[in-house]
Amino acid sequence: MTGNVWRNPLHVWGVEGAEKDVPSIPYKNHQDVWDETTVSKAAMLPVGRLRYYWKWGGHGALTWPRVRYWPTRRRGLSIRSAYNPKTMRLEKTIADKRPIWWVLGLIAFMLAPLVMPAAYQNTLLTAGATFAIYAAINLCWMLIIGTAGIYSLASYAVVGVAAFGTSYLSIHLGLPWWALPLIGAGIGLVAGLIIAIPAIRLDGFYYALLTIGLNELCRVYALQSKQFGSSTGGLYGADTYIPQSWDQYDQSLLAYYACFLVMLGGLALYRVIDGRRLGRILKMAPEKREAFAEATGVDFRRARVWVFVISSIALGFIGGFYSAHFRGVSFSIFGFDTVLLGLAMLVIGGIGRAEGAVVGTAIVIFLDKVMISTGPLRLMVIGLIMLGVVLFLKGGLFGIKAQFRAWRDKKKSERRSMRSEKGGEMLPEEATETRDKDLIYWRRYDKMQRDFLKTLISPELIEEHRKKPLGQHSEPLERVLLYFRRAPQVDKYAIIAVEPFKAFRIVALSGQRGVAPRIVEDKIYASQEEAYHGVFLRRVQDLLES
Amino acid sequence: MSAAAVAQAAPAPERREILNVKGLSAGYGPMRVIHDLDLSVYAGERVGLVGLNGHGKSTLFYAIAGLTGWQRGSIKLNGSEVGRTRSQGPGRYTHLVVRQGLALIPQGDEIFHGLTVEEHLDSGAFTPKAWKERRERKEKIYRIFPPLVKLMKTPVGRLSGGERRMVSIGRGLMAEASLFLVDEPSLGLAPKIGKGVMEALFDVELGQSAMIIAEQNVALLEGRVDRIIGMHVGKLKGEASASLSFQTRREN
Amino acid sequence: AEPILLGVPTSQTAAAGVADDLDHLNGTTLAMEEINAAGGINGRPLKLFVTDVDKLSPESCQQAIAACVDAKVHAISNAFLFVPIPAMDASAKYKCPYLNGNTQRAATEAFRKNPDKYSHIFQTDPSEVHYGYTYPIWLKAMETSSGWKPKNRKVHIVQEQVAYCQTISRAAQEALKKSDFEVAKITDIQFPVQDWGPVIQELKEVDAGAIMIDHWVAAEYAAFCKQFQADPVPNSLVYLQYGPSQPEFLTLAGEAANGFCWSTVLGVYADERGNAFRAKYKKRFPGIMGLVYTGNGYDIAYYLKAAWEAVGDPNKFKDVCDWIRTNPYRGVCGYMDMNNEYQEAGHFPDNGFPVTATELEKGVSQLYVQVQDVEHKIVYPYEIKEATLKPAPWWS
Amino acid sequence: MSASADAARSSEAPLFACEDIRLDLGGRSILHGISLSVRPGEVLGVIGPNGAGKTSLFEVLSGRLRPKSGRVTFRGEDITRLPLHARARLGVGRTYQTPVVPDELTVGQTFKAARQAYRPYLTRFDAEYGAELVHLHVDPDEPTARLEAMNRRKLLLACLLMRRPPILLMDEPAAGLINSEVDEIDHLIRMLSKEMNVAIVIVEHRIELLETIADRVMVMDAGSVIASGSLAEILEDPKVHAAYFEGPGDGAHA
Amino acid sequence: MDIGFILTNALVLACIYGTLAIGLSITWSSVGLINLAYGFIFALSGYGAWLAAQYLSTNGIVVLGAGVLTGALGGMLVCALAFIPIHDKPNFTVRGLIATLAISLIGTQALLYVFGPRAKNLPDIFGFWKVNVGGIVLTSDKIGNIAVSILVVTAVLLWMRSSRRGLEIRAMMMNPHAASIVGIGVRKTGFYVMSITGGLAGLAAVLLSQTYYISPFGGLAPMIKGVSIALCGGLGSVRGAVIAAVILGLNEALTARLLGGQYVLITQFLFIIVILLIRPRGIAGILDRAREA
Ligand SMILES: Nc1ncnc2c1ncn2[C@@H]1O[C@H](COP(=O)(O)OP(=O)(O)OP(=O)(O)O)[C@@H](O)[C@H]1O
Ligand SMILES: Nc1ncnc2c1ncn2[C@@H]1O[C@H](COP(=O)(O)OP(=O)(O)OP(=O)(O)O)[C@@H](O)[C@H]1O
Ligand SMILES: [Mg+2]
Ligand SMILES: [Mg+2]
Repeated sequence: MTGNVWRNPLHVWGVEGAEKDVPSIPYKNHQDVWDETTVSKAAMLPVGRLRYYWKWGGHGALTWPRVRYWPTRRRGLSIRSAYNPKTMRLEKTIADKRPIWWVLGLIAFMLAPLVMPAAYQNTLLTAGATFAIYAAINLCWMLIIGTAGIYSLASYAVVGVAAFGTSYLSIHLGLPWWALPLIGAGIGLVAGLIIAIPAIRLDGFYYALLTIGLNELCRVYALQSKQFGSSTGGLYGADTYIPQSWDQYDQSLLAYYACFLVMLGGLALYRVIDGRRLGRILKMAPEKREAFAEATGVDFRRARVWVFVISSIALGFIGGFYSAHFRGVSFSIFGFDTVLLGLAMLVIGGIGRAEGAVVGTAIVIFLDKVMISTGPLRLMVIGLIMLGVVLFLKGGLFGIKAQFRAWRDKKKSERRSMRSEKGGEMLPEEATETRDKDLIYWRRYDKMQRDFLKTLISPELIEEHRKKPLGQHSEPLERVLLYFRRAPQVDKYAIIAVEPFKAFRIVALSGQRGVAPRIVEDKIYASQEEAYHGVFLRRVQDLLES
Repeated sequence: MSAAAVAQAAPAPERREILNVKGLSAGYGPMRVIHDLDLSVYAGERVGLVGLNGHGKSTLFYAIAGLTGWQRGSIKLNGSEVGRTRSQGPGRYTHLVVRQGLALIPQGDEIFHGLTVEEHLDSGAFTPKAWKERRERKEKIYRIFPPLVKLMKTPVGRLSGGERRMVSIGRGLMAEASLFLVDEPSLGLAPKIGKGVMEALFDVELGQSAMIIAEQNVALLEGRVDRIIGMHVGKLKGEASASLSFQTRREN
Repeated sequence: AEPILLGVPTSQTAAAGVADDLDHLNGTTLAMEEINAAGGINGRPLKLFVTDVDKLSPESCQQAIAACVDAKVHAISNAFLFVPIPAMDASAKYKCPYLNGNTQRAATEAFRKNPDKYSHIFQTDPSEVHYGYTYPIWLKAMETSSGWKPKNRKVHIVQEQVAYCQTISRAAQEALKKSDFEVAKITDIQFPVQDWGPVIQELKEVDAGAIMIDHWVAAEYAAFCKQFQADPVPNSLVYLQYGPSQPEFLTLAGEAANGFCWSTVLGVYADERGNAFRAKYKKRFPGIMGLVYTGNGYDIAYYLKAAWEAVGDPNKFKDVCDWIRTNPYRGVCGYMDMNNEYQEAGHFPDNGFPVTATELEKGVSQLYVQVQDVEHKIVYPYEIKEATLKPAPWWS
Repeated sequence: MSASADAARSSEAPLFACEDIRLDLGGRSILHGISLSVRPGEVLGVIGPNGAGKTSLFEVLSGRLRPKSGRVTFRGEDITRLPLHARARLGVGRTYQTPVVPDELTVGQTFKAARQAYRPYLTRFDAEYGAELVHLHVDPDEPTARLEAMNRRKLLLACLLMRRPPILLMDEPAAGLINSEVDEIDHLIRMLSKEMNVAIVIVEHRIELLETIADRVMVMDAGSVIASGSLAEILEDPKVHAAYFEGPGDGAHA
Repeated sequence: MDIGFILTNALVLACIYGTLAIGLSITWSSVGLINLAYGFIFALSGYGAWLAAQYLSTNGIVVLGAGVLTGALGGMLVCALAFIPIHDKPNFTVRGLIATLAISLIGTQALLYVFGPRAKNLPDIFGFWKVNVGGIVLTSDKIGNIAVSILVVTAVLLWMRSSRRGLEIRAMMMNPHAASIVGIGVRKTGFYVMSITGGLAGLAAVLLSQTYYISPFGGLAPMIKGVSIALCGGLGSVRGAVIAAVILGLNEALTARLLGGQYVLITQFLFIIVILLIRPRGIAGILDRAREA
């Protein structure tokens, strides 16, 4: 404790009440306080995340070629350039690398027949074709479940209806194969309208049940109708695009690539709907939480009908293609397990993303169709994957990355915040994230200053201020007041005269132009001095609490 | 000396410690909201907890009930430890804490929207004793909140914001608890009802239990509670600063 | 020596046909073990390639065949598929002999229309239409020589909705028109039948002398038997079609099954050969034995063995198929002669519709069975009968 | 009765009005003949005890509930049968008591979706204008689910304001906000009504907010209007006092 | 006479359906799970009862008890796998749906593997006798079914309405957070709810063993029926489920009588669709959306 003596400069002029030496209230040396508070208790740990991925340097004035794909207004890759806040260098980053993976994956799928082992050629080609058809179906379905957020389970029913319809027409009217998808699309349009209308009224599981009901209706009807239920457990004999004269391998290859094209179509449709206006307004108005969208003027019912109609046309197209591919269709497409297995594909991959639909389908079809000789084991594996995905993953397989990052960040920050004391200094992660690095040091300095000033506050000091709010004070009080004066505008206290010279109140400034100050307490002070002291007390209180 | 000891011991059971919090820190994810907080509440006490928005009043209540993201430190309710150090996922042990005698009247809309008002009140009576006397208890609640009588058979999900608030407070008061935590009872209520609610809370006979009322508005508590504790950025205000800001009467 | 591969698509996981396929696989396994124990085929052992299949799903049927093709099997032996055409298509280029017990006219019809494409497909049993075609003949036989006194000449058909039952019902109606029985009423039902009460009520109202329950699920037949016994139509001859052949029927229905009749177009005879097979099978696979696809699997394997031994090289698919087409084979389920325009086994007894055989030893006989004292007894054709028709409990 | 007096007082035609709104919900009669009207640039406060039917009235005014009888008019046209989104397109903006956001989008996507909600599609600059009006400064890549209460409210306001609606219906905009944020709302409402001539109907329990901004206040109790006029007049009305301010205990003690 | 027949028939069906749906409805109303493993539990408890009949005793009570017990165990298994780990995670309903689907996929295959594909039957628990009521013959199992179902459903309804546990069960799904605040242990309640509904499935399996014999896939049809009825009655409302069961039973009896058995499924699903279109929340649908107030 230093017992300084404050020499009052006013004494020289003989100001009334200004003693020569004011014995100061004893206080600790600031250097000691400084040393005490800067002795770090918490371990210093490296903060922030290392950049794992490659960054190109900035491109300066050169414009990065940004091709747009006609007819969309999309670019190949969205490339951002930004300053790395750590190195302060300009860097280019690919914001979204998915297009690269997509292209690689599709090329791999396209080239796969070249490298298929001969011993599995047939199986793999057949399974590949089945996969591509189902992936296309699931993509269209994902538009409804993922983008519009409506649990419709009637997608396979639309495919089935279109397939039955086109097979029937092809068998009885001899329609050529290329007409089947087109007619299927027409049937799909009608089916889509039928399932879209209840979607306006129903939601959630009730709509799901309704669609399951429609599904069962189709199944039961087809099963017992003499036209559709005839003989072979389905309707067979439609025209096919596969020339009968070709040999087995060529046929399989053609089927493989034809189905691949259908899947590409599905992907294109998904991108066009999901990434554009319709998808955005649908995502803005998910089921049961439409309030926001409604208030901004979105007609979400219309949007839902649209997405149903569009995806049903596509599903109908695929249904027509399906009958041209398998030469017909059986009732199993309306089956309860078909639908549920389809749903499982979507969930495994991750609802709401195209890659989820495709990869989920790939996994299930691979297990179910390629590993067919393993018997019951494969279904158990499918079950275990499904179970694992839903138990541990939030957004399917493709949510793993985000989920892992979220989990890691959460744990990290929990640990950090359990450890560190937030006394005004920036927390490490806050420090890495903030843009204005000056602030870190300002806040650190400020905290140290406050730590010091807190040691100065004592009843004597308050008493001193109460006696004489204005004028010359002892050193510790002066230090405290200086600090208060430098406080920022926001929430700074001020005094307003309710009635000049008679009644004063304390207000807090808003720190913003045009925004009125706010009254902080009901108390009315009779004199300006009292009010000054009131403000002082408030500030001291805030200081002690910080 | 022994007589003195007896005299000392005699009032001691009356000043039984209901809640004893030591070194409690709690927060949500990266945010630490409560910092090393100590607090004791004794039987028969009605404590006011004041503090500005977002300074951790609700979080303190949630931490006592085990509903925060993570927490650390010791919480003794009726002498038994209910605090858990690890972050277990919110709410996993709340019912156990509640069964030890905690009634939490939360700030938000924590209601069962499909149950009727009456069933809702029933659901608050979680001990067998309270369940048996639920009829009388309900009568009492209806006396506190007359508007609820008409709504007895209405699902709570259809009520207006303020009505829900009443139901939720009523539910808390149905319990036979030793510690009532009431979070901002007058929030969202019209002044008339809000006042009524406060009256009701002050009228509850505490007996061997205690009550903490969190409130932003000191004026509403002034003079009606045994103690007022200030809360500022996750810490209870020290005695010094508390006495600076409130001229609190200590009546013991 | 390098083994000869026999592909056996077997339903192991799906909801339909697992029991039948297990029978088929067991029969095939038994034959394989016997063949290999006896030194194989031309010194080459026989090996099974088993793959799962879901009989109801076209994708799965194709996939199973594709797996067989990839395994380079020398022949495919299959119990039955509900959607045979995609499977037939999938094997149409590979063209290994494909022997099955589909019992489906629609499939053999496809062969008839396109004999080149499906030349390798053999249906080793008669088609389901014969259930219907032969039904009046059986009724007549029961009336004339087994002591059944019809109280009237009415026939009441109860039909399920699947294609199989529908085809049978249509065939029966067609045949009944030519007989001196008449169809009094057709009642439609649909799987799952929660309660047979209304059906029995209707049966009683019509009160026909002969009742045909055209369904396919053994368990539901058992439920029917129980309810019918509780509240029967007096003096009617009740015929249950194929379902009761499944082994669980007797365990499920127990006593209640007594007196009901049923039939199968494919079944292990109770003659010397059949009995020997039954004994061997029961030794190898203890428990209740199925009497239909066990024998079929066994027969197909031996049939193929004969063909391979005759041709020499199992890789010459065309030769093997031609041999099979021209050389009939007598197995435990009868005499399989598939050299006809449907390439299916001929049906005995002769009912005037294609494809039938006039002699027992020239075709696969339909076996009419009555449950007597909780046991299946063949009561018709008389050539291979085990017992005579006994009065059912509800006959007075 | 008092509504007609209001109407007489205002010479210009009301921008937005409702007449004799009656509403039944779940077998209970919730609103009994409510009428109100606002002129451009006017701020009408609505207060009333809990369950008085303020939110229900808003639901009717904004079109989420269909009244049993009564008319809602906007610029003289009957819009009673229009759903909320159609009214929004006409220019009736509304906010909710709970701060709702589309929780699967980012802020930027939300703006984009709102811009393209209906024709004419707005430009990026309109969105910026809306955000600037309400002082919403957040990263466009921020998921809306992570916004705090104030910014959630601002997001909806920004999405509404970029279409420059002539009228705003605000349901307890200050519920759950801290004082400085309330000040911001206060400021915003003043600016909208006084500078941009937006009519505002606002439900609020905080009298101090209404005190500063409301031109007129309407008091509701049990589904009907019990008083209307300037706040000062209202506060003196004994009926209002009985319904809104006096605790049940006070009556008993007195 | 005909009317009487239709009515008794409808009653029988309503009892069957009611027994099937009630477990599903309670599961939904309390733990918020559409239990697609219900069919698996149904089959599993059938096998449990069958094993008891094989190795313990063919006494009706023992068999019934074994079935109910296995069902309860099955329910607890499903709870442990599909409820406990995810009930407080986002997207619980869909994830729970898929998890139960997976359990049913694995479980059914396991049953198929262990017990083989052939259907099994249980001894007659109510003996074998019949009564003739005005020309309508009712067998012992039907009468037993009706009696037990009505008894159980009434007991469950009363219990749900008047006991604290019943209240807990109803409260839990509506707001698990608030439930824990009023002292309802979500996990514990989950366990006993699932074991009770599993037990109900077991009861149904044993009672209906004369209609749905015990087979690995034998639970699928009852489950579809049960789910449709539970949803049609309004998820979470036991009373709604009972009403839906009665309506659908009546519909089935009438259709079978007037139109023909092949139209039963068609009219049934048309009926459900129409009901849902008229009352989007099912017959007695509770309000499952809080208003924005
Ligand atoms: N579930 C949560 N997740 C993350 N942060 C939260 C959560 N709940 C509260 N917080 C944060 O914790 C801090 C303290 O909030 P708390 O609700 O405890 O304050 P309070 O004193 O009760 O304020 P109020 O007067 O608004 O009720 C706030 O900054 C708030 O944003
Ligand atoms: N769907 C409904 N069914 C039955 N009653 C309802 C329904 N919706 C609202 N109510 C009733 O209408 C009355 C008015 O509710 P409203 O939400 O409009 O009140 P409020 O004035 O907004 O109250 P607060 O200030 O508490 O939000 C309440 O008594 C409420 O119970
Ligand atoms: Mg709070
Ligand atoms: Mg409201």
